[in-house]
Amino acid sequence: MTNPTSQTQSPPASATPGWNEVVADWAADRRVFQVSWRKSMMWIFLLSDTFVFGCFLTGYMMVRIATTEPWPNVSEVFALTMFGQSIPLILIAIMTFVLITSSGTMAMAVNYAYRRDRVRCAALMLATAALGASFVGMQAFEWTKLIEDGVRPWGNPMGAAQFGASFFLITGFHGLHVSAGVIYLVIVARRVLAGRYERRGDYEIVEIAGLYWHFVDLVWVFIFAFFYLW
Amino acid sequence: MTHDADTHHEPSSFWTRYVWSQDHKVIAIQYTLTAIAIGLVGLVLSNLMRLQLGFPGRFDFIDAAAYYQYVTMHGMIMVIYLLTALLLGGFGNYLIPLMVGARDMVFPYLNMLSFWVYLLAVLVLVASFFVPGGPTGAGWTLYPPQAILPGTPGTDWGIVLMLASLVIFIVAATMGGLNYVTTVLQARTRGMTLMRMPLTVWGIFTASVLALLAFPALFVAGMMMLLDKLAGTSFFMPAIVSMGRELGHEGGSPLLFQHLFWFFGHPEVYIVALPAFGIVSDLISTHARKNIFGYRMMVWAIVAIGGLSFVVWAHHMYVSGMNPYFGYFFATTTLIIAVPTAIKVYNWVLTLWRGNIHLTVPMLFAIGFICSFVLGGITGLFLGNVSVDIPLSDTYFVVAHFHMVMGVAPILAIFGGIYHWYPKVTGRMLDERLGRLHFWVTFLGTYAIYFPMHYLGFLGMPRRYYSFEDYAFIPDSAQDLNAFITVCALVVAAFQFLFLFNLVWSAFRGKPAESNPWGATTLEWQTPETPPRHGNWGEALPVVHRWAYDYSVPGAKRDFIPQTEPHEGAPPGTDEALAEARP
Amino acid sequence: MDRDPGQQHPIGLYLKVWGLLFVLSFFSYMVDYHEVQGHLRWILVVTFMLLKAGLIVAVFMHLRWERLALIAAITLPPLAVVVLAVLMAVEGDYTAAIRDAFFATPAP
Amino acid sequence: MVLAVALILVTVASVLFHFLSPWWFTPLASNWKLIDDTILITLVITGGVFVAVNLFIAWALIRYRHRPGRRATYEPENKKLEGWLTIGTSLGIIAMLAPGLYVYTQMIRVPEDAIVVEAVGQQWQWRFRLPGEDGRLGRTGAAFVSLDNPLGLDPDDPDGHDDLIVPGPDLVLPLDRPVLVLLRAHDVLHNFYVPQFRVKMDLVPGLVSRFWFTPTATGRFEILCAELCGVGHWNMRGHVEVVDKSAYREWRAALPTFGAVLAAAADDGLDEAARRGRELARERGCLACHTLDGAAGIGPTWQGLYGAERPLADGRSVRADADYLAEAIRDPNATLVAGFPAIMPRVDLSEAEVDALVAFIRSLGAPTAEAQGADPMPPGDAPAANEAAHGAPR
Ligand code: HEA
Ligand code: HEA
Ligand code: HEC
Ligand code: CUA
Ligand SMILES: [Cu+2]
Repeated sequence: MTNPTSQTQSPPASATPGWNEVVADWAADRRVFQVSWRKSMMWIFLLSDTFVFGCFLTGYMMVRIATTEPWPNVSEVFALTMFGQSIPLILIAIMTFVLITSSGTMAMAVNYAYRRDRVRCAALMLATAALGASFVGMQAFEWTKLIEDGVRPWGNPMGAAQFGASFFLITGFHGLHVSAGVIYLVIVARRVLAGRYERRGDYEIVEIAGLYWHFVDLVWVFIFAFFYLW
Repeated sequence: MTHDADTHHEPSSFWTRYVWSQDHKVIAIQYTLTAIAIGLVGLVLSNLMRLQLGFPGRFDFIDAAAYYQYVTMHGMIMVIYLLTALLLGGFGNYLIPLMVGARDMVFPYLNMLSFWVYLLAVLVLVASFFVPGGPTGAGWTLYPPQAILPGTPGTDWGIVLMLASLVIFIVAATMGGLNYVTTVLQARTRGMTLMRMPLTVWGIFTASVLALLAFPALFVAGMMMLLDKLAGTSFFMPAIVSMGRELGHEGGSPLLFQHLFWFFGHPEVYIVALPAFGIVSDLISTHARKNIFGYRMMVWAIVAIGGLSFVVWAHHMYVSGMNPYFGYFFATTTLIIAVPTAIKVYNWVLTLWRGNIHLTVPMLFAIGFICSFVLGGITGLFLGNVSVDIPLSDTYFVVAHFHMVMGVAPILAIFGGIYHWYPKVTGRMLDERLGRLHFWVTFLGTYAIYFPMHYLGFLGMPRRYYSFEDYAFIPDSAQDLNAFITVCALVVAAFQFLFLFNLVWSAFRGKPAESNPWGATTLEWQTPETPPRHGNWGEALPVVHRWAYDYSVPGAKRDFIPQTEPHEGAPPGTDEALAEARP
Repeated sequence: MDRDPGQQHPIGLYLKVWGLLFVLSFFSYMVDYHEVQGHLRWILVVTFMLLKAGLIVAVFMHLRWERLALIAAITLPPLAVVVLAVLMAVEGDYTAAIRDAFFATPAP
Repeated sequence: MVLAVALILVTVASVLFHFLSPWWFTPLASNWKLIDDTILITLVITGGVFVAVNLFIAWALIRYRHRPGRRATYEPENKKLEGWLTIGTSLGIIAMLAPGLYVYTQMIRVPEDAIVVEAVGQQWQWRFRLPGEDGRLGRTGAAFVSLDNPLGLDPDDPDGHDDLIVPGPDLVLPLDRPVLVLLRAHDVLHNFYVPQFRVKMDLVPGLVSRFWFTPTATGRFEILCAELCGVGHWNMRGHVEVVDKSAYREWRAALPTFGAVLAAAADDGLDEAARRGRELARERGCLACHTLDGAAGIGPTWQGLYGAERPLADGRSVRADADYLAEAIRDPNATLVAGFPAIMPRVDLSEAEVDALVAFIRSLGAPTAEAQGADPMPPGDAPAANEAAHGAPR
């Protein structure tokens, strides 16, 4: 074995599925998870980020329950008038679909990456990024609309002040995650196209970027349920 | 890969070697020195506070506002910027790769960034001393609404910089923590299973996991408070009349902040305790020449404490006005967490039992740690038991508790650790006589400071009081006791400079150290060079054949067997043989 | 370097999951559109949410094909947040009840 | 070796300190003997462990210290011993927790017949309110707070009109009657703490918290604020006086109702400037530090200030005439009153505003006004001064 830090060790032969396998993994030398350093680090980071969003949502939930002011009717606030009639939450629904779509394209990009299909992989990643960017765009539109309706972090004409505060804070923080993801994806996609990972023979970075992207989508699932559907 | 063995050529220029270094050992030293520097600020602040408490009115420049600023900055600096940074960034950085047999952290560049971001956090913190209005005086717990309303010092700039600095610190801690956790999980050397790791690594590793999961709550609370302050939101602000003026807030919950803060805060106290536990386990085992007693139980205790520490947070809130029924849940979980902690104490003590105890300087500090920790821990049991906490909460009893368990015990562990690993870091020994003097003054001095303080708490003296004059229930003798405590604190603080002197002097003039002066088994003592060079291990990584505690093994020639030494004729099929046989 | 055999799935799988996510999102949207209220609303919203989250984590993030050690390490710690959230819900109710009982809402 | 001796000495000294030191709980003045008992249980158990652990370490240090040729025993683990220790510890824990939770159950179960008192905290003063005839407290809200209504009662809530307002920071309670204390704050967290009663609880803005106890000894007890609430935290003083039933009834009978206070406020006999000064004093936060009723605050009280002889920190002394007051307001720390810290902030005020403030201070009476009787009037005029609390806090 020439290079002892490289990570090509196969899982211990004794491993059987189920909890025995868990025990075997944790008892193994050199590494616990049969994944690379980068991927395990991304997972751990996402775990930490889960706590960030978990605390944000918990805080929002607590102030919402505690305040005695009426909470604005969310589905009306986020209704849009289309084709002459007001459709509740329609923009949010579209945003949700866009984000889910981007998750789908991302998943396929990862798949093509492992098939060494450079062009398709990059194209799908760019599509993901474009969907992400349009999501941020719609969010910006939504912010503008709400601000026009008089919603501010410190109050709003429709009821509890915490509505605006939690809205801007939570969607803002999520929006930042999406924007960062878009940049990340574009950078990785360019490298994929340039063949950098081909030369290294390692497309894992695409999968890691994918993990991050799916996480952003995952967070949105919770925001959608707890903020918009409550 | 981010880096391989072959990319480890020694950096050549001064800048890349000592300043923009990506070597975990250099980063560790940078972290340590920065933490000590800011820790000294905390120390000076504590003495200023003590001057006021011991000799009220004698020092005019300490007015009430300044006092509260000192208290706040003292607490925050000590907990976050000194202990957390020193134990994770300093000890963690230095020891993890060496102890698990890695060439470096898995992401050296991120590791370097972590330090520079930490330094930025410290600078922002220090800057808050110089802004108009001074640093915040809201107490280290930063409870709103008080922290952002007039009537508290530093509500213009101080609190904003404090929160900003915390957010920056969290970024640094996250970058560091990701590295430490991934390195321990994924980058150990051959044969180094988790159950062969030294307890120091276990402690730091678990603390890093806690940091990654607990700091988010502080981050969220900090962001929300920043918005309350700067954007007029009402997360933590109900309708308030402050100084006769009605503020525009409505409906927020001050208790939410407290819950979030302590959801972070309680794991945080274990973030500073667990690494100390680990360090002390290794010091005791090494210097008693005996394997740590009940290694498995020790590991499980660390893990259990780490897990439980997330469900005890509201024991800081028994008198906060929260839902009273929470008291049952949190009192129960809090006292349950004492069981694994007690097991650790027993195992340290039982390691001494039937040992071969060398009272070296690190060992003195380790035993001082046990004594201080036991005292601080059992007073924690008073506070954890909700109905006992109610009379004692917010009195000097609490101050005594947490100084004993956090201000003294981990600091003693750190000192012990520094005396123990200094030879590896610098290649020279610290002066032994100065070390002993330092120990005696620090151990007995802090005991004299904090033991009597419990009784001020029983008496009912509230904490965070600028002055206690004209309170009928406080006898004059309590004032004399306060003066006594102050004198002790001044002496102890003065003797810390002896230690600093020792650190500096020995780096140049100390007795040259052998590569393994204490006869220790763990990997860091088996490096080809002392101090270890970039990449740590020379040509080949070490291979581990045994646990970290083979001291005084019957039949062995020496009273310790390094982890790298193969078993003689391990029977085929055993764990040992497998580890050997694996490619 | 074929270290991740788990990644070799037919594209169809992703399309199917993708479709399922659409359907679930559509259902949760319909809960709102038809103004289902009360417990039923919550049961539906949370069920759809958990299903969607589960699909994303299990298939898109590939957790299903990771080894159990990783799955456990990722899924267990968030339980701490769940404890926090549940207790904060209780605390929020307590606060709201007290406010209702003692505070006057000033005339607008 | 030295360390072993030191540990033994430390242990012995600690135990001796415990028994000999004069610092211990204040004599109990409430029904919470149960709390003292649980503390005692905890103390015995933990004290025993403390002594045992330290002495064991000392013994081990002596018995197993390094001597040439000695070798430690190799014993990785001893499951049986560890098991017993775990069981023992768990039993110790249960022995503390069970009584603790039992007492806690008593603490959160308020007796039916408890009388209700409301304590309101504000930087840095205490105020109290009692329900009137109807036995109900009226609703409150921050929006209602004004000088005439410092407690923020809702004037439109009929329940509140007969509520009794306690002027000043002193509360009187009857002996041997359970009291439920409801706690509320206007601005920041505070904590109602009387060491002799053992129980304490935070006051939280936007919430009403509570605790209960039965006073079991007559006397005058200090109320401390035990939650950091800003620079005045350490000096947020009040008193609870426990008296027998008849004295309590008398005291209670003399309290003004909220309705009466409101009526009195309507004609307060102030001139235009003074009334404006009064509003300003509230708006600009002066009243956070200065009281109007002679009680001690962070700054000197304004009652009886006008025309008084003021001792200054530099040893001089001046008469507080209009010029001096205006100067003291415009440039707060130019002249320091003896015994007070230089913490008064400079507030931007126009000439007219300063004059209004001076006029208001003047309306609060000359130095002799202190001697007036305590007739029920709004705090704006209420001279419910108590001799002891008057004057400098140091
Ligand atoms: C390193 C830091 C550290 C550690 C390890 C601990 C450990 C413990 N702490 Fe402490 N604590 C703090 C730091 C720490 N604490 C700080 C900083 C504060 C104040 C914050 C502030 O308000 O500013 C605080 C405050 C605090 C409070 C809130 C008090 C109040 O504000 O009213 C409580 C209440 O439950 C508490 C409990 C405990 C308990 C039960 C333990 C336990 O883990 C202790 C367990 C240890 C032992 C029990 C001793 C060893 C055991 C034996 C020798 C066996 C014998 C035992 C039996 C027979 C039972 N602590
Ligand atoms: C690790 C944490 C830590 C440490 C070490 C200390 C050390 C000291 N602390 Fe403090 N303290 C806190 C954490 C700590 N404190 C916290 C969290 C609070 C609460 C703040 C709040 O209420 O908001 C507090 C509050 C507090 C109070 C209460 C103030 C009040 O409520 O009004 C007092 C009063 O006496 C006090 C005194 C001291 C003294 C005399 C020392 C020391 O002087 C003791 C003796 C010295 C040592 C044991 C040596 C330590 C060495 C270093 C600190 C740094 C140098 C490091 C190297 C050289 C490696 N501290
Ligand atoms: C943070 C506390 C604080 C606030 C707020 C405050 N003061 Fe003061 N004030 C003090 C203190 C302390 C002193 C005594 C020391 C000194 O003279 O500066 C004082 C002294 C005074 C004096 C001189 C009194 C004497 O006894 O001779 C006057 C008049 C005065 N203040 C008016 C005001 C007015 C008017 C305001 C509001 C616009 C105000 N204060 C706000 C703390 C305060
Ligand atoms: Cu009020 Cu402290
Ligand atoms: Cu705690």
